[in-house]
Amino acid sequence: MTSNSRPEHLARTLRGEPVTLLEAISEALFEEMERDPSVFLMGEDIAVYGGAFKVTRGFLDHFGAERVIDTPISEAGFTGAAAGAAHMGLRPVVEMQFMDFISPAYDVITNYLATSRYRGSGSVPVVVRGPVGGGNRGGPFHSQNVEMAFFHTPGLKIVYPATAYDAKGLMKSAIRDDDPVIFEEHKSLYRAPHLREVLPAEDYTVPLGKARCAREGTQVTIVTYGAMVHTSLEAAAALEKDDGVAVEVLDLRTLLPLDDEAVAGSVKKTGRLLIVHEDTRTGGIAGEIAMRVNEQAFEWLDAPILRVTAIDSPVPYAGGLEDYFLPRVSDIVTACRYLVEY
Amino acid sequence: MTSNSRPEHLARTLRGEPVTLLEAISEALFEEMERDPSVFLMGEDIAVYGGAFKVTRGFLDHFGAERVIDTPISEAGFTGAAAGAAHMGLRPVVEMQFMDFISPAYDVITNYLATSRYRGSGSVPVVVRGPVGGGNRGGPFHSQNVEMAFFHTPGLKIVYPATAYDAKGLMKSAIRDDDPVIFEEHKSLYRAPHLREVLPAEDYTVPLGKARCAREGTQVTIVTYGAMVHTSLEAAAALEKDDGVAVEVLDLRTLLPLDDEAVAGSVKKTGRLLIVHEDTRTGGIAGEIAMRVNEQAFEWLDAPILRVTAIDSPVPYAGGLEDYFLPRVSDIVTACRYLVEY
Amino acid sequence: MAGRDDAVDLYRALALHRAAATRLKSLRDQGRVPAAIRCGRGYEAVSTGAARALRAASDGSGDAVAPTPDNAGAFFVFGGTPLQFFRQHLACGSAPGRGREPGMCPIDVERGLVGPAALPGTMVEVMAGVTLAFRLRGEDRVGLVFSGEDETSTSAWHEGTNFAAARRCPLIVVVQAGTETSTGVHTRARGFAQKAAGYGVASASVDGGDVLAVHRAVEEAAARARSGQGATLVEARGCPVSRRALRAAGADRERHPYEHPPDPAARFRVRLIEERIARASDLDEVERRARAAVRSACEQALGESPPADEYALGGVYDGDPGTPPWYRLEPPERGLALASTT
Amino acid sequence: MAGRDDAVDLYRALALHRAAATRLKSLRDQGRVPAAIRCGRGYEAVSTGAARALRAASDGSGDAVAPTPDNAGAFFVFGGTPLQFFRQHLACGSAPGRGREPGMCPIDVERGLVGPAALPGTMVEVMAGVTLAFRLRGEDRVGLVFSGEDETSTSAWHEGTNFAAARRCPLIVVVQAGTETSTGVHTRARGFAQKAAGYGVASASVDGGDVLAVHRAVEEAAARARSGQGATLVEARGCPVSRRALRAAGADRERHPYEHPPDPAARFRVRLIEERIARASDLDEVERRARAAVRSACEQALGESPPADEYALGGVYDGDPGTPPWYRLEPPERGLALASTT
Ligand SMILES: Cc1ncc(C[n+]2csc(CCOP(=O)(O)OP(=O)(O)O)c2C)c(N)n1
Ligand SMILES: Cc1ncc(C[n+]2csc(CCOP(=O)(O)OP(=O)(O)O)c2C)c(N)n1
Ligand SMILES: [Mg+2]
Ligand SMILES: [Mg+2]
Repeated sequence: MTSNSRPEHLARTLRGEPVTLLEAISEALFEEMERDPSVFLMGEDIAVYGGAFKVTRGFLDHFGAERVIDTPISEAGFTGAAAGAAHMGLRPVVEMQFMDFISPAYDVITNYLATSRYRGSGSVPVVVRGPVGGGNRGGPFHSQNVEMAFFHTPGLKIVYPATAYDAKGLMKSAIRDDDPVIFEEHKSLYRAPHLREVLPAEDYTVPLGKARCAREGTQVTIVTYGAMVHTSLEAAAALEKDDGVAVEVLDLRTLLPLDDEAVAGSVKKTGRLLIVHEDTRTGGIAGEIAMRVNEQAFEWLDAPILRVTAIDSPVPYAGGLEDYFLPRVSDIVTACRYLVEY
Repeated sequence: MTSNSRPEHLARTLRGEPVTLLEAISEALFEEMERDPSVFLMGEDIAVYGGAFKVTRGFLDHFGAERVIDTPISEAGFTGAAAGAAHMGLRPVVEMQFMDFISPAYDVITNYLATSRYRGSGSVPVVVRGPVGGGNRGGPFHSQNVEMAFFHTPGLKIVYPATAYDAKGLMKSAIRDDDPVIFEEHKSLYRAPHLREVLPAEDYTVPLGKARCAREGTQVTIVTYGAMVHTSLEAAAALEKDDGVAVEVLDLRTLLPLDDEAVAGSVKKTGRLLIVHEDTRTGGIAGEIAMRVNEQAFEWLDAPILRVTAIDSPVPYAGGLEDYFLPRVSDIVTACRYLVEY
Repeated sequence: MAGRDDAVDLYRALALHRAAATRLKSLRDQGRVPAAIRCGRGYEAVSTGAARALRAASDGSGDAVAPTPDNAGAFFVFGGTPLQFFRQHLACGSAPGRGREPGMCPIDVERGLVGPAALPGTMVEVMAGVTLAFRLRGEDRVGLVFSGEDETSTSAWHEGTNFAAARRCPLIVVVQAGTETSTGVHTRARGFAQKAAGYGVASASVDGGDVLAVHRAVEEAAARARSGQGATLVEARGCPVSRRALRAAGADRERHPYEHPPDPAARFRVRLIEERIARASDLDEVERRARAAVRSACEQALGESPPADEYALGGVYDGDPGTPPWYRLEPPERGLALASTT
Repeated sequence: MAGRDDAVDLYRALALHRAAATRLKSLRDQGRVPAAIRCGRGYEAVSTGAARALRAASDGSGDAVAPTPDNAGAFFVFGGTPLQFFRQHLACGSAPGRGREPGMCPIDVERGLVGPAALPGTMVEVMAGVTLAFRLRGEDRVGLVFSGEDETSTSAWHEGTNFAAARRCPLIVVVQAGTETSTGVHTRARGFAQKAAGYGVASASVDGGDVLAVHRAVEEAAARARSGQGATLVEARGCPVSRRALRAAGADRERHPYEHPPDPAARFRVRLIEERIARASDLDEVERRARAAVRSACEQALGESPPADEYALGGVYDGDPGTPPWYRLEPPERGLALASTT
């Protein structure tokens, strides 16, 4: 019951046209479903409606209702079901309508999916994906970053792309990976016009666990990911222009496992490290990175490791409050200046 | 319908007898319930059965079924209900039979309890308490430490006592506190004979957010909490005896908010910091501590900050595996030696 | 529902809900409400009919209700004002929640208004606890929580309802069910009242567009609750169905009431006139006043300022003043350690 | 259940369950099983009756069953051996789960054995997914999950059951309900079959001590599932009640079957003899063989070694070999940075 021709809006790359990050993800899902009949999708309103953000628009018609499944509001139920389907050899990709809604599935993800292999029950190749992040006036329950809810759970992988190219390549790797993967997609990047790019027409993947150098520099290393890659690049450009400071920006791409080598390597070059994350401060990923750099590159540090992050509170709703809550270009500039002058 | 005389087994302190950490907690709960009629208890099998670990033995007879409530297996349901009761002016203390079972309540704790005050809905003075920790052959679902599931959530407090004195005083503070508190009780410490101590007969509290110096020293600081306080003290004694090294051991007592002053103060004195936690490694609390020490006391560091932790895996079941998984005295000794010789 | 005055009072409540909801819809369509919110058109009868069957008070002695953003009528019946309503939706600095959160209302314990929702189902848990508190204190009060139909699929709804049932809490759960998609997509139950037996609670199923039917069912449920017979599940059929749900069910979107929501206020008006309880001109006057009250409240709110940016800070904990991050304060002295971690 | 041979075969399965459960109980009472586990006495009929109504296979083409540790009979019917059973319980290095986890069995996809449980309710979600996979691939297979009665209070049970119902998964949920405490403490439902209507699934309520009644109900449910009519809820009444549940219900613990669990095997034996289907001496021989098989398996397992300590490491991720922490390896060179973070 599935049509053979690829829907027009999912063939941009084939036509050599640039795609947004959202379109890159849609293409990745579509191509993986074509490539591997064991891949299927579940989520709220993803089938007939095409998803709250339209990531799966056109999928139902193409792949049919058996592979594009609308679920009840039961994040735990369908994530647990994904694990069961994975046991039977399928590769489910589960959408959280907003990643904030992953919290009812916290139990099944951390206790069941993450531990299955270790406990002897085999791999559970499930991808849990969805939109994250602030700046969209979504308030406390539609704006969260969820990486730190899962970063402490051995057995999970966490991916958080910043570009269309990476989003497509990482999504393909995540689907093909034999471990459960949490895949975060920043809402503000979904349709950002400046992130449109022409992607390779052929099948490609981006390996999990490898950071990307987004800008080379020699004086300060910024380690970051997601939307903050772009905020950091803006700050780096300003620092170059205004202060002549050469900032290196490392885009982690995968948060778990962390690319220790890339981080330590850059710190050994620059001697100064700023970690930037949009997520709130206490218990954010900056801590683990700081700890590892202590373990691996302490001697190379010429200044304390610092961080620029969101404020320790729920994500507020009103525009001014949310803007105040989030990290800014000027925060990064100030912190880098402090480090360079240290 | 409640009897007036205090049950014999809850009057040890009144009789000047030493109590275990478990008995200290029972006494704290009992005294707070006597002191404040708005305090009440909910949990699985806590009433008639007195709780899986017998923390609330005798409470039902004394306080009646309205204040000692047996619940269905509905951790989310009764934790959410606790929030509702708290809105109405009560002070619920909720028991997780094993703290591992808090995971189904992750959503309501992080999204509702933790955010209520900030969102304008007022304080939610709920205590969620229960047994944590390994070494008891409980396997992956009866041995977890849960601090890092909540450490990243602004609005929560996390308490984790290591002694009977602290357990009682901290529990009283937690109950009287106007914010939601996660209270972790290590199973191995519950009845440990060497932790029995005679407590003050009068009402006392231990303030939240203040660390305790468990052993003074000048050459290395160990920051730790819970059962690892005792493992660290053993290591410190061995180091003193065998190497003549003076190790300072700081017992955090409260993990959130962290006592920055105490940690930075000790590091400024010793110049060397080892963090020891029983919880697994990646994303453990060591990271945040390392980050803060970088921010506040980088210049005082004479060696990298290091950590001794459990291995990054679920908690294995077989005795040998679990022993291998957990941090050991010898691990701490090795790490301290490395730091001292650095 | 006693006499003529009561009926006209009830109409007044319906008209106020209608006017507020209609106004909110235009604000939303104009993009003047930050979040894409529900506006509550079509929920007039269920909201006001249910709320008026309870006892509202303003001194903390009345019943309690947890409205969703669709239940403006219940908010007004319980003493919320149109000004508060628009301030909250528009995230004014003067709003009860001072812009930190979208929706209609934070908690007002004195008035018995419990809101707003976090994730679906949460308020069922919370209201189970609110009504547990009523029981524990022997108060003659009941609580009511409004729920969506698919909300019944959530873990929180289940645990909250079961907890309330098991503890015989005086709780009324109103499930606002649509016509076409109620069953078949997210549940196979033939109707939502069918769920009651599984929890061992009483049930009723009424036309959610008929204010008197809703009123009667809730009145009976409240009487049952007050007499110690516990919780009741009330299914209100024929509530609006969201566009997404419609599409998921494959229903004809264009012709469905959601696009032109049925107007239960108009329906009641016809009845009042037909049964000669009121004259058209009197009801015109009621409507005119409702619209005028709404217009002036809305205009006032639109003229008010947003919260000061720094209000993003603080208030996460009891007594927490909030400290701006160091990089937003005076530049720190060169080469000196930072004083704080924020 | 066709003829004489079938009946004796069924008795063989009951006897094996009985023998294994009895042996496990003595091991537990002797403190030789690390975890305080369930042993399954009293669950003979529900376990074997249900499992034998399904199609077991060993090549991945049969039905699937998720037993709890009480359902040894189902484990054996689906091809698990007494040796695997004791190895797993005793945490032998040779156990299927190699000592990493307590319980009865990890997953065996070929045999359709899906286990073990994580937290209560989880396996309902997982089996919803297992049977979803059957549906998606158009396979003529069904799945069965055993559940406790209070397990029905959990979020996972609800979301899993509702998901299976909504998606018409070929799933049978067997609720093992006690006699005295089934209802009233944790639910007000008059019986667990009452819950079916709320999910829109078929139901049956049978005597859980009557192996033929259980067999018949599950056979019918399986036929329904295979013919596309979706899930069924089977209540098996009269299963053992735990001591804790008994006490919570205020029941007389001493006189209750849990202490002297009813022996459904003995009951079936009487029936076989009375109905002249088998002679006592034949059944004696069946029992003798079951005990002998259990004894020799148990003795073999008791003689085997625990897993090597290092098996605590690795296997958390695909291809993860596991690295010991640095402080357990050769002492790192003085003054040098550590090579890795573990
Ligand atoms: C945990 C969670 N999952 C999903 C959502 C998104 N969501 C909010 S309302 C809603 C639909 C609710 O349907 P129903 O309960 O029928 O209420 P209705 O909107 O029809 O009134 C969804 C999917 C959410 N907010 N939280
Ligand atoms: C989330 C969670 N809560 C509580 C427990 C502890 N627990 C395990 S089984 C059980 C009782 C289960 O009762 P029931 O479902 O009736 O099964 P039975 O033991 O009676 O067979 C409890 C409270 C747990 N393992 N996980
Ligand atoms: Mg709906
Ligand atoms: Mg039971």
